[in-house]
Amino acid sequence: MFQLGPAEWQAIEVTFKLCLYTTIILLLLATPLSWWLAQGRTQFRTVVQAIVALPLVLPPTVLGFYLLITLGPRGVVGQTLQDLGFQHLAFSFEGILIASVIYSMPFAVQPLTEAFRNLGRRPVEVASSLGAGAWDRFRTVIFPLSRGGFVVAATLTFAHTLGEFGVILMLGGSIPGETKVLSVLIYDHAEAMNYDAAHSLSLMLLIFAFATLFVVYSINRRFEVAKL
Amino acid sequence: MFQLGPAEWQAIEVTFKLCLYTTIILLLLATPLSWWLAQGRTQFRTVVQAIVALPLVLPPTVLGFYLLITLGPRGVVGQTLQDLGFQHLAFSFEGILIASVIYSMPFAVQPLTEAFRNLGRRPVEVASSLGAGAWDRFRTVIFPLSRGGFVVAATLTFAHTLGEFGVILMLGGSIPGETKVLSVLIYDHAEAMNYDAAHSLSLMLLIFAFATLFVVYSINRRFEVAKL
Amino acid sequence: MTLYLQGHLRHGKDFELKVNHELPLEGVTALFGRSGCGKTTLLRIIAGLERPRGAVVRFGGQHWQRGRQFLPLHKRRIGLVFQEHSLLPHLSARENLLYGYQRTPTEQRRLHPDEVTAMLGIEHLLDRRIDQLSGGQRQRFSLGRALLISPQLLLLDEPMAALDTQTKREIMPFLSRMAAESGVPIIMVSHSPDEVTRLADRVVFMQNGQIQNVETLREALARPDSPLFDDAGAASVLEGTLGEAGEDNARPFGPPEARLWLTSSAPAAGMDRTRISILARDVSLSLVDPQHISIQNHLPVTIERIDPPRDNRCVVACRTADGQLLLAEITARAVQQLGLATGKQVYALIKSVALLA
Amino acid sequence: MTLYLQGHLRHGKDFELKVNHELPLEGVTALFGRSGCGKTTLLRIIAGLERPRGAVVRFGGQHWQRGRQFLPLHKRRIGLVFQEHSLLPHLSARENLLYGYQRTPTEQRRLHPDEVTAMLGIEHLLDRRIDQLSGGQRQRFSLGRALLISPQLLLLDEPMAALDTQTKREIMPFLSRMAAESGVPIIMVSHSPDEVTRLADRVVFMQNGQIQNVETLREALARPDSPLFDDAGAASVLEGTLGEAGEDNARPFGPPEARLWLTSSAPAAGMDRTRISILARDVSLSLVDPQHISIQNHLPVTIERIDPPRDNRCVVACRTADGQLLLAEITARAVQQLGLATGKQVYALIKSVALLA
Amino acid sequence: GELVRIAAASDLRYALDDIIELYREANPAANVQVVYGSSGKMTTQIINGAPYDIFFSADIAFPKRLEQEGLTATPPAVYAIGRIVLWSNTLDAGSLTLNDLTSDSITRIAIAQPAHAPYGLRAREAMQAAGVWEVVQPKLVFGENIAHAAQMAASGAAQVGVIALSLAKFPELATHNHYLIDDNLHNPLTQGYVVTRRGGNKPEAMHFADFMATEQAHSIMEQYGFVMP
Ligand SMILES: Nc1ncnc2c1ncn2[C@@H]1O[C@H](COP(=O)(O)OP(=O)(O)OP(=O)(O)O)[C@@H](O)[C@H]1O
Ligand SMILES: Nc1ncnc2c1ncn2[C@@H]1O[C@H](COP(=O)(O)OP(=O)(O)OP(=O)(O)O)[C@@H](O)[C@H]1O
Ligand code: MOO
Ligand SMILES: [Mg+2]
Ligand SMILES: [Mg+2]
Repeated sequence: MFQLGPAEWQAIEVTFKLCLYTTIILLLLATPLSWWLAQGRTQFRTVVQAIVALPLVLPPTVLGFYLLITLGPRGVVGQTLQDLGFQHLAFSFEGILIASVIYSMPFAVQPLTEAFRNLGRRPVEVASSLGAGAWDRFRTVIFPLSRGGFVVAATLTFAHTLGEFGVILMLGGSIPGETKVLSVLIYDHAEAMNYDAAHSLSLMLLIFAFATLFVVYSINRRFEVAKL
Repeated sequence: MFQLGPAEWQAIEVTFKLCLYTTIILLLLATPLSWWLAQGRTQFRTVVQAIVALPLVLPPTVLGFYLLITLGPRGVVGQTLQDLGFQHLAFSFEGILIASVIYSMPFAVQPLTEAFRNLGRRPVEVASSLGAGAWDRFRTVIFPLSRGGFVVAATLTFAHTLGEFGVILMLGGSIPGETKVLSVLIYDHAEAMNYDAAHSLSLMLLIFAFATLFVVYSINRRFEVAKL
Repeated sequence: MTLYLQGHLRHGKDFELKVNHELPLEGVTALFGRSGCGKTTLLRIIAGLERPRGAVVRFGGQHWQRGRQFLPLHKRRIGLVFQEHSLLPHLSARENLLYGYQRTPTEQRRLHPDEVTAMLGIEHLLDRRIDQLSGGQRQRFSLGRALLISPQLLLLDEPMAALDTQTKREIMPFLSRMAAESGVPIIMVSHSPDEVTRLADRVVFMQNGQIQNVETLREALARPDSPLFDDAGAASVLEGTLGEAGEDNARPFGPPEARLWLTSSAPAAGMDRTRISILARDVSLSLVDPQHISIQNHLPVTIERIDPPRDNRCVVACRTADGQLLLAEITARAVQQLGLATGKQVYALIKSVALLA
Repeated sequence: MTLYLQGHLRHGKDFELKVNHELPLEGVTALFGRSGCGKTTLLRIIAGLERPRGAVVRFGGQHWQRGRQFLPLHKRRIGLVFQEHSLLPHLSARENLLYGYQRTPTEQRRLHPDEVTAMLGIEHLLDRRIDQLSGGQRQRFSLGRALLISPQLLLLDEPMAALDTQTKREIMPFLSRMAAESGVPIIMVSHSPDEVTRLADRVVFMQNGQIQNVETLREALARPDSPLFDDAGAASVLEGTLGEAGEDNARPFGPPEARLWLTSSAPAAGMDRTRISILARDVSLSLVDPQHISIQNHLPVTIERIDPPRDNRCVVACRTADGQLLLAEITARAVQQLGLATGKQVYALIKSVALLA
Repeated sequence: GELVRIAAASDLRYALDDIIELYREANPAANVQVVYGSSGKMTTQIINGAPYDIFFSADIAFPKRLEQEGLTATPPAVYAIGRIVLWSNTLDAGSLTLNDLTSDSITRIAIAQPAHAPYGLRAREAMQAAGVWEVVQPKLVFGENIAHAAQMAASGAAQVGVIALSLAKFPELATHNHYLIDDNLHNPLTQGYVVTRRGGNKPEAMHFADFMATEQAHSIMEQYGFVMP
């Protein structure tokens, strides 16, 4: 049986950090955005909604390529950063984190928007009448009532980032300990016909993902909202 | 300005067919599956739900690699097919279609399950009491009431397939007119430093996707369901 | 036509519904009982929305549920009005109204949208989205929608709870007529004694998940302790022929020896037998036939029974000259002062204005 | 304490609500009007759930809305019961009940869960999920939840529509007391004349989005054409002192020259002034003081006004010996036969059992 | 020592691994990492700031491009000449020739994408020169880089692959025969390398580049079928 070496552990750590941070950042960003999107159906909102969905459409390698061009030392963002005395973002963990956030944006925004739209105004009105302020209402009413949407958003985002490959390959360049994530490592093993390692890592990934999803869905199930 | 040549048109056609078929097949498969998943929260359903989400987790190239092994002439599926006198599925449109369906499965199933779960039993009971049979109820009540979920499922599936790269690269072999899709073509152009072509195609893709999404969301908005 | 119901069903650990009854169905059956006693649950079993194992539901000669056999709701032709607002949110008010109508074969249609909307006063609301309707308007659409499938049985769960008295008044005769003329039985949950008295032919009293008893309206009203009543107390129902109005607009009711005079809002003449209900508390008794008094109706009656006083009031059952039972509710003090006793001949004074058509 | 409301709001093209009223708030104010007249909308404006531009809402001395100034609902301390079921579906029955209570500062809490659940009869239901409650049970939780924030104003939109008479009877005195003792004004939408008569101190009549008029309960009851009534018709409210029960359990009410005898369910003695309401149709008139009749209460009165007949019935306004107004509803035929006219001295016969406490 | 990052074309996958192992033995303090990919992608990445110190390309055109961009510390230098072979998992490639590729029994042939992988480009040239291109073209499947093409053939999904000799010599693939394509049929696979501007500041990077020119390294390269300049 294949043994996890330091390269694998490094990749696991990078991957886990990347998925976790991406999910957290995306939920924080997507929640207000989705809320706003769900509040109405003006032309402008529809435009924003369509734009938010665009990262889905570009092939990940192409998205990675454009991000590379933008975040690298010759791109608008990268150059500006360098002029300010910072590092450009290509081939860095920060870079692939930004890429992951953009790349998985639709997976967080769309389910949340849909969940918020399904809420209706009544629960919020009820909570207001019972003395709950805005944040309290969000925490105790909006969030639990759209928890299904949050679970979908979080699992799709996490899993999508876990399986992210093209973007990271282009923008990250598989630098061990920094941008070399599990997906790249597995691919590398497979291409090197190092099948033992590829199979083992894939299996591990599947088992881990299955266990996580199973736990998440089981917990979600215990908080089922009553439907009349 | 870059002119679309026959290679581009071929890729556009293959891509469009692939996205369309994948979306249709997935909606047909995911609807009953999601309905079943939404009906309860038994342990078994939770397991199935977690399994359905797994294709998300594997890096697409890895997924493509395993599919290649499975669908190819030496794999279980490919060999069986050959024994039955058919072609194996590696490097064929049918192969990447199957791959796309598997790959995008979670994007169809999760939003639909969530939408169905949100329905509650009342609308179905009402429709029954008004003389609507099962199929009639689905068509006139369940479907329109979960239309938001269907829109999310369809757009995520379509777009995700549009942007699919790794799986197709591995399993498809970029055969022009058969398995060479836009994402692979754009990647090839970019790698060949044929930037003009890459930029133009990406831009086209973005504009097309934006227009489609805008239209879909606008239509969806016109069918907004009343919330009390 | 009867409805045979047998089965039992548990909700959680506190509630158990247990029935084994054959209910006569003609006309309007009121389901009456305290909050949480199982009325909605009973209707759901009849509709097939709850399917307790081993239950039997037979409507007329047709088994809707027995053993493995189960006719799904959409084939039962039941007009169902749910207790809570249940318009389909993706449809307009009109589409909701017509949803069932469109699914009713033309030859089965007895009611049509025009008459129903007119009766319910919702013609001007048809193009609204359902979130643009008030609570009572929504309730009327739910009722109209159920009526328009021209059902063979109507199950109404507090269908008029959100309606004002006037609107109810417009709807109730329609339901009455529907039950009487088209022969569509109605089972209706109602907490309003007024509604029950006006509409019901029969009352099913429920308590703790069981059917306590099934009584005709007349029996139910005659019981002084009937749960139907709040303060109105017992009432009697008299049957008789209603004559034409004279010059002072009073219309004779009943045979000459037990003649009453009705004035207002009396139903159209020409009906053979008319039913009137008289609250016991609207009936006074007098030893002599009093003169110079505004009470117009004085009937000679014989006291048949004097119930023991409850709360210092006695219900006195009297037999009229045409043999019907008339209840009077008077104070125990009056019983004593007037020396009333079984068999005594007295005059029952009924304020003509107290007669309900 | 008053509530000043000014503003207007359009719903679609058919409905416009327009108000400019200063409502007295002490006690219970009933909002009465036909379905769709704007009652719910009015409550929503008061609560701040609708925010029409330019509207002014002033509660006592505090401006809740004026120009840019707008106090959001959660700071208004309003106990709100929505017309339709509105329990939060992700919370248990108990959590729903306590949601607002937990957000009420301890020093502002006047009511506590134990008393409220006992009063509403929902103690045994606390651990349920809300889809395990019956319609009436849900309504009681909604009411309890609103009460438990110890509000400074209660807005109740048909809070008892799904409740049986008995349950209502248990709740109404509680609300009455709350309004009277804790000084929490209540504005309540109700379609039930019984509820209004029992609870309200004041009735706001609405029609087509406008406040038609605001009357005290007594004024509202005295109008023969009051929309409050279905068949009960007009009523009068008399005030007087209620004495101790004698040996036959009858209790004297009012001064000797206008003495009535009450029996059942009379309020506890010792109250200085008691209010009773007498339906006009429960009052008969007689030229002489009749003997040998079960009607116990005969008051000498003077006819002050005879309204023109409506539907062949006349309301006759009489002045009692202690100067209060008593309405009698009798047939036009009786008016004619007895030769009744203004100024005439007659006897009003009131069935003692007809007195409402 | 300081970390040296190497970007290398996919045909070097096994040869360079062996060389690095050797280098590490000789320099235990050395800290060398290598990333493989198609030469085109590596070039794009270096242009956009990739932190690679040395770039071993499959074709010298790419390092020259970097030199034009001013991103190099040393002039592009040839380090080996590559060869292409026919390789198959299912057939005896040793007895195949380019002309056999037209046979109906061969339905799928894997090559690297000629658009950006030099090995793919040379494969196409060879088939064109052999006059089989027109017939063979519809049977082609394209790998993203030459290692990917080799993998397609190794999976059996493509019966034949036109791959780098260096890959065919990898023990796992070497269990099958291969047919060496005549190098007159295509332009030479002149493989060039550069030390990038970034690597120019690192003595360790220069040290490794020097190591590539040693006998030891050459012998490994030759083992893998590379022709030394
Ligand atoms: N969004 C809307 N668009 C158009 N009309 C509306 C809208 N909301 C309410 N209405 C109309 O406004 C009127 C007032 O509604 P409201 O809910 O205040 O009535 P209500 O007096 O509470 O009636 P009910 O007793 O039936 O509950 C109704 O006629 C209703 O149809
Ligand atoms: N899922 C459930 N689990 C436990 N108890 C339930 C469930 N559903 C209903 N009940 C209980 O069953 C009883 C009967 O409910 P039902 O809805 O039939 O009452 P109801 O007579 O219609 O009352 P109401 O007049 O208040 O509508 C109630 O006491 C209710 O609390
Ligand atoms: O090694 Mo390459 O650049 O894939 O031909
Ligand atoms: Mg009920
Ligand atoms: Mg309302």
